[in-house]
Amino acid sequence: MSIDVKAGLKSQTVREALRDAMAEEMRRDPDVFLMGEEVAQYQGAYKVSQGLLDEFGPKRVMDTPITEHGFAGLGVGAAFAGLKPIIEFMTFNFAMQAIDQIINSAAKTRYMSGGQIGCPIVFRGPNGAASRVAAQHSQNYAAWYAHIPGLKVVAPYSAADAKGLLKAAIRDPNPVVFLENEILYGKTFDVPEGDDWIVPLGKSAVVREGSDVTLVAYSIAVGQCLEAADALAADGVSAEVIDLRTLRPLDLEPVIASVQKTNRLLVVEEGWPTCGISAEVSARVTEQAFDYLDAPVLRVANADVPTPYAANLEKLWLISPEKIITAAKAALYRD
Amino acid sequence: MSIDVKAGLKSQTVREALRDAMAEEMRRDPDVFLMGEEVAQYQGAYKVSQGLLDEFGPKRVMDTPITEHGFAGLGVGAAFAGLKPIIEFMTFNFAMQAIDQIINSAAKTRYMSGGQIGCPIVFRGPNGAASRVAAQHSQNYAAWYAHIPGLKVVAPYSAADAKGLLKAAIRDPNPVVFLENEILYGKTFDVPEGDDWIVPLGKSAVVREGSDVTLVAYSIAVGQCLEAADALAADGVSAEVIDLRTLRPLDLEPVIASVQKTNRLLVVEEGWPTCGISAEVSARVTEQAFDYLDAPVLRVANADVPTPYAANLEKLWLISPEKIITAAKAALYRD
Amino acid sequence: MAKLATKKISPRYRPLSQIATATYDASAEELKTYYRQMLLMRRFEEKAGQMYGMGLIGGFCHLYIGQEAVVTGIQAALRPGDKVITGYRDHAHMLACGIDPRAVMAELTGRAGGISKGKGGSMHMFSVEHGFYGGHGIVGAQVSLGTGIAFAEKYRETGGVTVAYFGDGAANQGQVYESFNMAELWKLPVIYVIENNQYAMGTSVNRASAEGELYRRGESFRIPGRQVDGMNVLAVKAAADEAVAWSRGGNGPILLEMKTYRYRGHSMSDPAKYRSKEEVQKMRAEHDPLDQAKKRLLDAGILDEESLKTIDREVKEIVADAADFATASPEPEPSELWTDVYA
Amino acid sequence: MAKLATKKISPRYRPLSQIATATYDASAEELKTYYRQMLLMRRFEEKAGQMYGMGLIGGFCHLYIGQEAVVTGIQAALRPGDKVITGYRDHAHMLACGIDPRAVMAELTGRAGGISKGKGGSMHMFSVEHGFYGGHGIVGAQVSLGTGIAFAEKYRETGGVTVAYFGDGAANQGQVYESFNMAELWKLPVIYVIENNQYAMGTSVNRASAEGELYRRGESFRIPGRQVDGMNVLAVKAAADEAVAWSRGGNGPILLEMKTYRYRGHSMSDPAKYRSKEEVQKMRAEHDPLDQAKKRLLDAGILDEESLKTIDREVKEIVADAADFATASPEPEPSELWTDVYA
Ligand SMILES: Cc1ncc(C[n+]2csc(CCOP(=O)(O)OP(=O)(O)O)c2C)c(N)n1
Ligand SMILES: Cc1ncc(C[n+]2csc(CCOP(=O)(O)OP(=O)(O)O)c2C)c(N)n1
Ligand SMILES: [Mg+2]
Ligand SMILES: [Mg+2]
Repeated sequence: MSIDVKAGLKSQTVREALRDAMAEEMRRDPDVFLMGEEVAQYQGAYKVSQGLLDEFGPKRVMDTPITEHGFAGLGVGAAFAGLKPIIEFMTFNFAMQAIDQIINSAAKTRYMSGGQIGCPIVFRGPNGAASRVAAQHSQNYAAWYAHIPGLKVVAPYSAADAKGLLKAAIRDPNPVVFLENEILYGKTFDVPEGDDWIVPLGKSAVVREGSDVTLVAYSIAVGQCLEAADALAADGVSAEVIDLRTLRPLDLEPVIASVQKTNRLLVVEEGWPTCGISAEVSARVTEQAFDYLDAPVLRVANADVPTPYAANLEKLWLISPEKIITAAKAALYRD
Repeated sequence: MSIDVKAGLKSQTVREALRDAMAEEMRRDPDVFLMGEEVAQYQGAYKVSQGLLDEFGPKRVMDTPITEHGFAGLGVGAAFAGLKPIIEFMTFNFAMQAIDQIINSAAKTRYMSGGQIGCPIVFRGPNGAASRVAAQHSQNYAAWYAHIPGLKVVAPYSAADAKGLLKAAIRDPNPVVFLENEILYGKTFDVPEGDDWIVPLGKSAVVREGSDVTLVAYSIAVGQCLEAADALAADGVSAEVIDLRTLRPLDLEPVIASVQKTNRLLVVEEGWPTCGISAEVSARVTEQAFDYLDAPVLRVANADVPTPYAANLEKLWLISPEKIITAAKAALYRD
Repeated sequence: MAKLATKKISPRYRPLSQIATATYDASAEELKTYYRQMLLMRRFEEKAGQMYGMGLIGGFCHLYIGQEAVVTGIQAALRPGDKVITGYRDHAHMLACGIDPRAVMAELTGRAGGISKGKGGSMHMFSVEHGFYGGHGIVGAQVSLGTGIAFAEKYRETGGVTVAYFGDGAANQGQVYESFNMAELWKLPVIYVIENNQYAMGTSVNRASAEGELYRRGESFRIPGRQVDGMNVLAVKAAADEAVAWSRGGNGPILLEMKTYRYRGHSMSDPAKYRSKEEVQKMRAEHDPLDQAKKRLLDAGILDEESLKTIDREVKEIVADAADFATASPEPEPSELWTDVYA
Repeated sequence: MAKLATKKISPRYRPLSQIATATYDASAEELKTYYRQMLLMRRFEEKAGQMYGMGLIGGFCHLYIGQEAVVTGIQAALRPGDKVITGYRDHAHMLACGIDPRAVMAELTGRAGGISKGKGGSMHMFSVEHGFYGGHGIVGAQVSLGTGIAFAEKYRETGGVTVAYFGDGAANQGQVYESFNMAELWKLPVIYVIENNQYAMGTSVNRASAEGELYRRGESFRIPGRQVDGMNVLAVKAAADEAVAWSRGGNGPILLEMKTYRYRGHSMSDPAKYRSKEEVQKMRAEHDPLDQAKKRLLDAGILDEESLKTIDREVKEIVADAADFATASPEPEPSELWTDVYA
């Protein structure tokens, strides 16, 4: 993988990596603070802010009432005034309450003010499906936010990326929507040691090289593509896997380069297909690399229905390595 | 055009057509009522509800406080209980305040209740850019809503479609997001007379036949495609124009059929490109008609920046017949 | 700077917010029914907790243990046709509405026999037949929705009232105040019941609320409020009777703050470290709604220990049967993935 | 049904909401400044109206005529470094903050010389230099944003206060109450000024508000409120002084309801048929803020008719110059379409 190891590596969960990213940036810059429901005394509903209240105190790690619209707006106002808020949504489903402030205030004000007012804020929290939490708690908002100029949108897979990208997001002078994944929180990866590990926003990465078909994904779907790639390899198919990492701005250079090599592309997302990230990647690659495609770009996404609760239906609803393998073979015109 | 003239035709603005649709459905069904800001005494901020208070009284035509979240939620609750609300948003920009109720309550509850609770509601109002109203009042939400299973999404161009589709939407047992366009309100079209003119949801329509290139659009962009088609014709290019009309479910049959004939497709929308309707159409057509495409599907959309206020910048930001013509020629590999 | 003279506001109608002290004078039969109801809720929830522990229930599961008097007392004041809506902590509300415990438990296990066919789960259950409109996972959403149901009742002139339950945490959400304003402006027959169990997840009410006396949260919109001992089913019933009479009488909304307590964590995954064991123990020992009702039944000689045991056994059987059903019921057909998206 | 006994709430601290009756005892110099300020706003807005009629201004344009005393009196109570935020009816607020009328007018015409380089227009203007944070088109959004600016002031211990202006219509938005709660809970130095001009577009305050006495809208969150004669700049100044002292003193938020009136339609495209000509005429005749100030200046012998004319001429010149600038300034460079999206 593409970790550029200057320091040593340590094994960390995504949860710890995110916490360290915040802690390091809060140490570095007194204007950075964390605000959200249960982020302080409870240490985060998903324990992502473990230890931060202890270290930084209640002024910089603040529990809010359950008022997403209000505290998101408050955060944006504080960012207009020069602070650097990290606003945690317990999950991004609840950010719908606050989305007007994210779009109309955070994303658009720099433009509307002719560059006078910046909004250095990070909105973060889990996005997409957790396990068995049904329709109102499982939505993937990646496509919605990626639709909006003025926002940057990040959705990491590995712990190293989670840490490096969150640090970059906190330092970024623009509003960043940082989409985490609850199921990944407990997953362990190698992470470079030290507090200078930054992953620049706006760069996708080849996470596995291959020559027969390109699999493009972000967030949890990357892991499923890697699993699928293993299985495909056993079947004689060499799949290249690309992690988009940042969804706005979208860096398709490695994708185009890959397609020029493999001539076949599959885009995978744990979310609904219609007007999704996968649609955008498909449309852009078709526009930019039409002559290199030996097959239509295919998409693997969740079933286009609300998330069911029942275990068997949820499984049918979600993407899976099996579905990716099937689609990859279709792209290769192999049954 | 495809109006199936049973009765005579009358000339009507889109504004009048929408008003008539509501009036006719309210006459027909006492459970239908209209609620929103300024819809009653003021006759609608854009005068779409002209005369309705007089005819139906304050019980069925209700002015609300400026509380989109609350009255949208109230409308959804009333629909759960069996009424058929029409909720007007003064513009869809303000529906962001209410979007949680539209998505999490209106769109998902039928599924979550195993079919027990329906939500026969229409959310309507102008969407997209009006003239010179800048970034917070000009957003096109078509792609966001079309992303969501459980919703139907409609965006008519002509007055006949506006009327027939709104009547169908009001009768539909599902939540319908009905996206109008402020600039089209004053535009005049032929509309069939009588109160039985219904246009079924989920059917796109060929509005101009042609053989060299297919232009697909919805809402105000349809008019611009028709203008562009005229100019292209003068230049010897025969363009077929298709109006999607309903964005969810998306009826791509006529588009595929057209592409099989023209082998070139341009998708046009007055909105941001990323993860837009145009991305979805491009991805699907590529999936389904790859072998018929002689050129990549191209998109014409607004510039990917917030809406500027200045007259010259706004013009540069928006789509135009000129931009469509240029792209159509690119699709044809002409100059 | 000139000294600012002020004058008191001119006298005019202001709703009275009060602490309710009355208790309902229940008949022997009524008291027995309340007790039995509350016991059913308690045992049902205990069983649900066990089944969650066994992996038969997934996702979130929010138990109501400790709060049983609230929903029991309120429901006793309603009449058929009245409507109820609440949040995700909804199992007991459904039992109070008379919904089959089997269908509720089978929804928790995500089976075809569940009331939402297994598609909604713990947080998303409905029974139009029983006037129960959910079961909603978004904190505060049910307040606007419930206001809309009340709107429909008024529109149709049914004479029905709607009860919208929500928590102390939910009481801070903006849409609650938007709803308050419309409900009072249009005199909608809605009863807002704040189940103030003193915590929203790990946040105690005073850490989240500038005005912790939540019955006053309607004052800025002229909605009268009452603070009620929500651990005493007879106090709840008395306040509910008043509220129902008020709302059904065309006076518009009214707000009941139920002071109550949940014994368990917020959901099954919450170890509830934000409060002391002693705090919980004290509540259980001194205010438990079942203990209070039981004592009253015994003291009044309505039931003896023997008949209490009979009730206990009957209730346990109902719950065991529901659990059996919920375990045996098959998963939904795979084709169900695609149904109920549109009518 | 058992009769419900009630007891009155236990006595404890409750914020006092009052009708403010004091007026500020202004010096001759101050009074002259206020008058001149208000006149500048009036003439500026009249000119903007004309230029809209000529097609030089596009989109929405909301004039402030009639409400000048509010922003003038409030601003007089602030000190450098304090912050201001408001909605789309923002031209006068900018002039009050001392922002160059040229830059404001050129923004209205969408020119490169506009304060937002022509990219924001009437509703979206800002000047960090002058502590003016917009200019926001979404009704109510500025209330949360302003609360956040106050949060930053407290975080940085600047001693500054933030004024968040909003309308009677905006006062119903849910995020306002979410903000109230946090502001009081965290004692943020924010002054909420409701400019109650009695209409939200075509809806009179009583058709939209269950509690039409808007200064009471903070009571449910323990925020004190004052109702003020917003047509009298000295009444406004007196109330503003009190509010600033309260907030700067660490007591948290306070709410000022300014009873005021707009003479023009909601925006340039509103014929304002929802009220009678007489209503408007009566307001202008009996309560006009400029007339009141002028009368006071004359009565006190601070100015005579002649010096008033001089002021009038000077103000007209400033406005004419701004209009000239706004007409002559070029449109933004086409390349500006793509700038200022990201830093
Ligand atoms: C809009 C929204 N924000 C946050 C959540 C996550 N959440 C679920 S329950 C809850 C606490 C609610 O507390 P309260 O209203 O007091 O009800 P209780 O759980 O005590 O019954 C939170 C924060 C949510 N479901 N919806
Ligand atoms: C969220 C939102 N809803 C609706 C609108 C449309 N709108 C603009 S101004 C206005 C009326 C506001 O009235 P008020 O708050 O009294 O302020 P005033 O115009 O009187 O200054 C409305 C409904 C909007 N801009 N934003
Ligand atoms: Mg609670
Ligand atoms: Mg107003």
